[in-house]
Amino acid sequence: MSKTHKEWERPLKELEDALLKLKELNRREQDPATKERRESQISGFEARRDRYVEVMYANLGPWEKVLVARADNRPYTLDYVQAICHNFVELQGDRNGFTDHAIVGGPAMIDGRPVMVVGHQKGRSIQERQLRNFGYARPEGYRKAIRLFEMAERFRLPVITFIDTPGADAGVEAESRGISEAIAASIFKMFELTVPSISVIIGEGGSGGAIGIAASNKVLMLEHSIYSVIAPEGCASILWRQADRGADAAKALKLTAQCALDFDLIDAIIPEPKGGAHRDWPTICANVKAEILSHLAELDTKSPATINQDRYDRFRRMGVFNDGLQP
Amino acid sequence: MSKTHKEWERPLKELEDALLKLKELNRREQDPATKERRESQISGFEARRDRYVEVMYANLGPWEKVLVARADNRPYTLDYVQAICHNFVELQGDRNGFTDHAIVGGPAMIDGRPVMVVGHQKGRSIQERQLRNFGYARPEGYRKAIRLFEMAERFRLPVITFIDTPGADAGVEAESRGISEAIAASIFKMFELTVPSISVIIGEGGSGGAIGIAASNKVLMLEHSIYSVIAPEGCASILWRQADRGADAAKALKLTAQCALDFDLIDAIIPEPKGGAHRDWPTICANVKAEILSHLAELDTKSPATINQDRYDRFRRMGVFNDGLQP
Amino acid sequence: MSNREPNKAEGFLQCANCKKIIFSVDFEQNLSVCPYCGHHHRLSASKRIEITFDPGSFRELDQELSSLNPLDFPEYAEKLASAVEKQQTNDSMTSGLAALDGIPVCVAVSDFNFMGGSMGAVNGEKITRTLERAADSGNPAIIFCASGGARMQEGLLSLMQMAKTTAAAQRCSKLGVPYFAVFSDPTMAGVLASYASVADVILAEPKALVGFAGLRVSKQAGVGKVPDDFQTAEFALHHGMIDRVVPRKEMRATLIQLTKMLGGFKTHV
Amino acid sequence: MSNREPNKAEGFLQCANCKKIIFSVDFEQNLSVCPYCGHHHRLSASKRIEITFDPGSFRELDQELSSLNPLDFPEYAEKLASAVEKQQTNDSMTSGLAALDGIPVCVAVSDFNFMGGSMGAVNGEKITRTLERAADSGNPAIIFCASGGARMQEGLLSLMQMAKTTAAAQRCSKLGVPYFAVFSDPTMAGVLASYASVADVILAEPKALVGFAGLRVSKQAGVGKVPDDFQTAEFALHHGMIDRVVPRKEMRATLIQLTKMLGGFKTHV
Ligand SMILES: [Zn+2]
Ligand SMILES: [Zn+2]
Repeated sequence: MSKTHKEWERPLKELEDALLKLKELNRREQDPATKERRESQISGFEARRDRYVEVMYANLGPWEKVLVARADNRPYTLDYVQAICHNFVELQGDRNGFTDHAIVGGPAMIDGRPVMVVGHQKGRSIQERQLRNFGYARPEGYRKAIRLFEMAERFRLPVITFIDTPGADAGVEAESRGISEAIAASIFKMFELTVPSISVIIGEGGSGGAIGIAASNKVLMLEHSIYSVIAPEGCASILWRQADRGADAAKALKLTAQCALDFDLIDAIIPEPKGGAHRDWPTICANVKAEILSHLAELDTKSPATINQDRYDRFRRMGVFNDGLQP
Repeated sequence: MSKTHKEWERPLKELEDALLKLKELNRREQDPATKERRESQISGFEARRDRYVEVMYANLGPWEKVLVARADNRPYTLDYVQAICHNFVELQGDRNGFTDHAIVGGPAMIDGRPVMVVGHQKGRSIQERQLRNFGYARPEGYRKAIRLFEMAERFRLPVITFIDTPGADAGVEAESRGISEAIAASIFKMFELTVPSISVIIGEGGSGGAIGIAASNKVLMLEHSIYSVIAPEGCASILWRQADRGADAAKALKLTAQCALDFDLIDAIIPEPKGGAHRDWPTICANVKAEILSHLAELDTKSPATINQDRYDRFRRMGVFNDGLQP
Repeated sequence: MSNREPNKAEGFLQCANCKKIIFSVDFEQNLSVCPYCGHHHRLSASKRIEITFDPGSFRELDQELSSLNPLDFPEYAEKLASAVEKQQTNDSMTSGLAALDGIPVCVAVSDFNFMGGSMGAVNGEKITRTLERAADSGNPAIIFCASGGARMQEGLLSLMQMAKTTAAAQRCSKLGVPYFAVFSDPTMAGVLASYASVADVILAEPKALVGFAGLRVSKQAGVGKVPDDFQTAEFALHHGMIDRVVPRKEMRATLIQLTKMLGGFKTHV
Repeated sequence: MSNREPNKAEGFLQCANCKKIIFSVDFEQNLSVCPYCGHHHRLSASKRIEITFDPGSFRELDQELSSLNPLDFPEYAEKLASAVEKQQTNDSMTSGLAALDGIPVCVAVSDFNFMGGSMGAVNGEKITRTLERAADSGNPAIIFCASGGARMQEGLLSLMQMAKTTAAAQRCSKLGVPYFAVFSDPTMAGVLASYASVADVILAEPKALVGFAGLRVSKQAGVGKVPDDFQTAEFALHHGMIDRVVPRKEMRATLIQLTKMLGGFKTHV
């Protein structure tokens, strides 16, 4: 069982590295015959690579989805914002003494109209990972989100949130500043909104840290993103006292987009390009933008009161249980 | 120039101490003649004490008002709450990670009706002074106040605030958690209210820390309380680089209740018993209660929208300047 | 810290904290609080209802709701069946109507003994119905929390209960209907991070465990020193997260005071 | 830190921070920012208006307002007269209407050179009128702050300006009319603790002094170590109190972006 996306994609990476070398070799090749022969060799390799990608991604198991969802070359929130919005002005601060970079946000224009964007933000370089607290948002991140939601309501901007977090920060400092209260208050605030809200799970939808900014009118999931009540490793460690049985837990937790859709917990799955979002940023960004705009258009037709009531009703329905009415 | 209330009242204290001794002596006295003679001596002393008090408090200068306003045997917020309310349930916390004991608050009943009480709280013992941060409220105190104001609005409770602070905490920690923002946000919140609000300056109304919870429909001042844009010592230190010229600054700043009334900045002066509030808690508490109830009754007749507009208009008028209209 | 259950034997029991022997009768009369050290032992939902609300006023609702195993989660059906059998109830949450010094209130009380009070769909539904009954009737909601968090065996459906219950709390707030939460031991994770923390007034029992993640996780995640009272009600109070720590024997009186003062002005119709 | 005024001499001047010599022409073209160290020197209100708003769009209002000496405060009349004469204006605050990339805005700009930008009744009145004009017209308010705080020579009347101006800001907020504040050097005390801190979006110039009390007072009051960047715009940003630190040459563009995105939906009539 692979532990990381990199590990899981290693055979593919080796193939791609070989391809790259071959291409480089051929670029310098002087002899036309050799060049031509190698060209067809390259084409063969490419076809193999494409088939490989296709097969690998055709039927991703839940654990492989976990790995892909966490891939660090997948587009992050600010990558989407940059690609699908313009005029983004990042606003900062919780106005309470603290600042957090694991949640970012501010007004931006999409398709010529202003929206309020809020999202979890992971980092790629070591420095940025630290700055972003590895995507674990702190209380001040949710309090900043609340401030931006209020601003969106005041100025009638639709809210778009991007979800991508392994979970909220559970450390001693986060606890002492009330991480639970911050998440709860953020969910609470989202239900106050009378402007439309749309959430897109772009990578990891990790438990309370995710739902903290995902209580929206429409919730969309990327094809290979995950959304779970608990990290599979944590679940495995509680259930079987074996954190390395994450794959089994991932299966049990039903954390894929398809399962979420089957249980009617999300509104749509946004298809990813072949080989995953990380293999083709322009395509996934275009897909995400199109989905957002289409749902926005639908929500635009509704009154503020309906927007608020619909959001309530959406979550009100959730939960499968025996209501004791039918025997 | 006396620096403290204790120093200023020392002659009086000596007189009272002598009286006490004399009374104690007479209590044990066996000889009826001596007893009677001493009794009349005591009466004479008492009359002298009463005249002394009367003279001392008849025409308090601004500096003496400062001293009296700061007297540590004056009733503090919780003393008033205890005396004029029942059922007070103190609520705590800013829901943001911090707690402050220099501002207290919670729902209470006055004259059979629920109100929301918020006030600065000083301490008397060394431990309580430290707990209360010597009356210098921290950002979390104002944020707790905001939470209680919101609760008052939600449940339609009139707000009563008691003002008694040398000023807000200006330390490095308070600054880092945004003491300025907290004060501003608290003022802002008070102007949102559509429930009636009444503020009573009971002792020191010290600059921003005071106005932070004093933006009410009605503002009342105790006869010997003070309300000032800056502490007189601070003013003297800036103006003349002599912090010990507080008395001169107190005069220049016009920080007495009478001056505030003359400038139409407060609505009424609550008379103090002879010799100041600290000499007769039951009387001053009764006076305060009566004033609050009378203003509440007046405000009860107004609609929520009028309450809000009246409060705006009240402060909107404040400020003396040449508007350039009359030459 | 963790074990709040006293060791029981015939006629007497042992305090889980100070280990002193207490006569069962004294223990009962003292509301399961140790007379020696003041340790608040956990209460069953029925006991909690009995000592809090007006005698005989409680009317249970929603008891017909029972959990399913929608994810076909390993071992869940068995655990559930065993809890149902042992506790003779369908869920950790008991909900219904009661009166508090004559005032009608909508109540929900969690029992930690039933699967750690975890919040699955039934639990979330009962909380939501309780808050909706409050919003609809204008009568205050009172919820006693005791939970380790979301019920992972119901996966994302459990996580969504955080949103559902918080939405219902927002309805109460919007309508000016008071909602009081009492944190009993323990109030954790998905419950603390949803409906529990958005109550108008939050009370807690002394020393109740109150926190987001298990202590081990918190230590791993943080670099700071762990304070002695970390994740207790007292820690939460000191950090501005709750209004008061209220001893069990004063809880009813405090709730009555609050209900009378904050519940008097119904803005809805 | 404190001296933001460059030393001037004919044709050139000296940066107040790095002490390098700068040609006046370069200095002007660089918006009074040192080309060597990036130090943002203070600007006069007229200069600020010139570099921020559309050319020729500013129309001053309220200039007829002038201060009185209601408390008969020692030396106030003289100080005031001297400031008026020296600065050729009635008050530190200049208010009026302007346009930002064609969008009408209500503006107020403070000039620290006039009695330290202190807020007396005239100052507070101009802020209030600016915010009221925004509330009434639905056009965004933009306020450039530069002040040591309340004007103590007007006593309690000055303190009340904190409430008056904040009330006006609340009106804008209630009506959904955006209000942007820019903290320039310095934004302190009674100004920071009132209308300045309740803006929808708060921008600040690099290294601007931003704080509640003078450094000496803060040190006396606190026990903690004073950080190197204490009471700078960067400190305020790090502590969640402002949205962005924006270099002067990007300020106009940032304000235009914000105005276009947040000012588009007027809820009032
Ligand atoms: Zn014990
Ligand atoms: Zn320089």
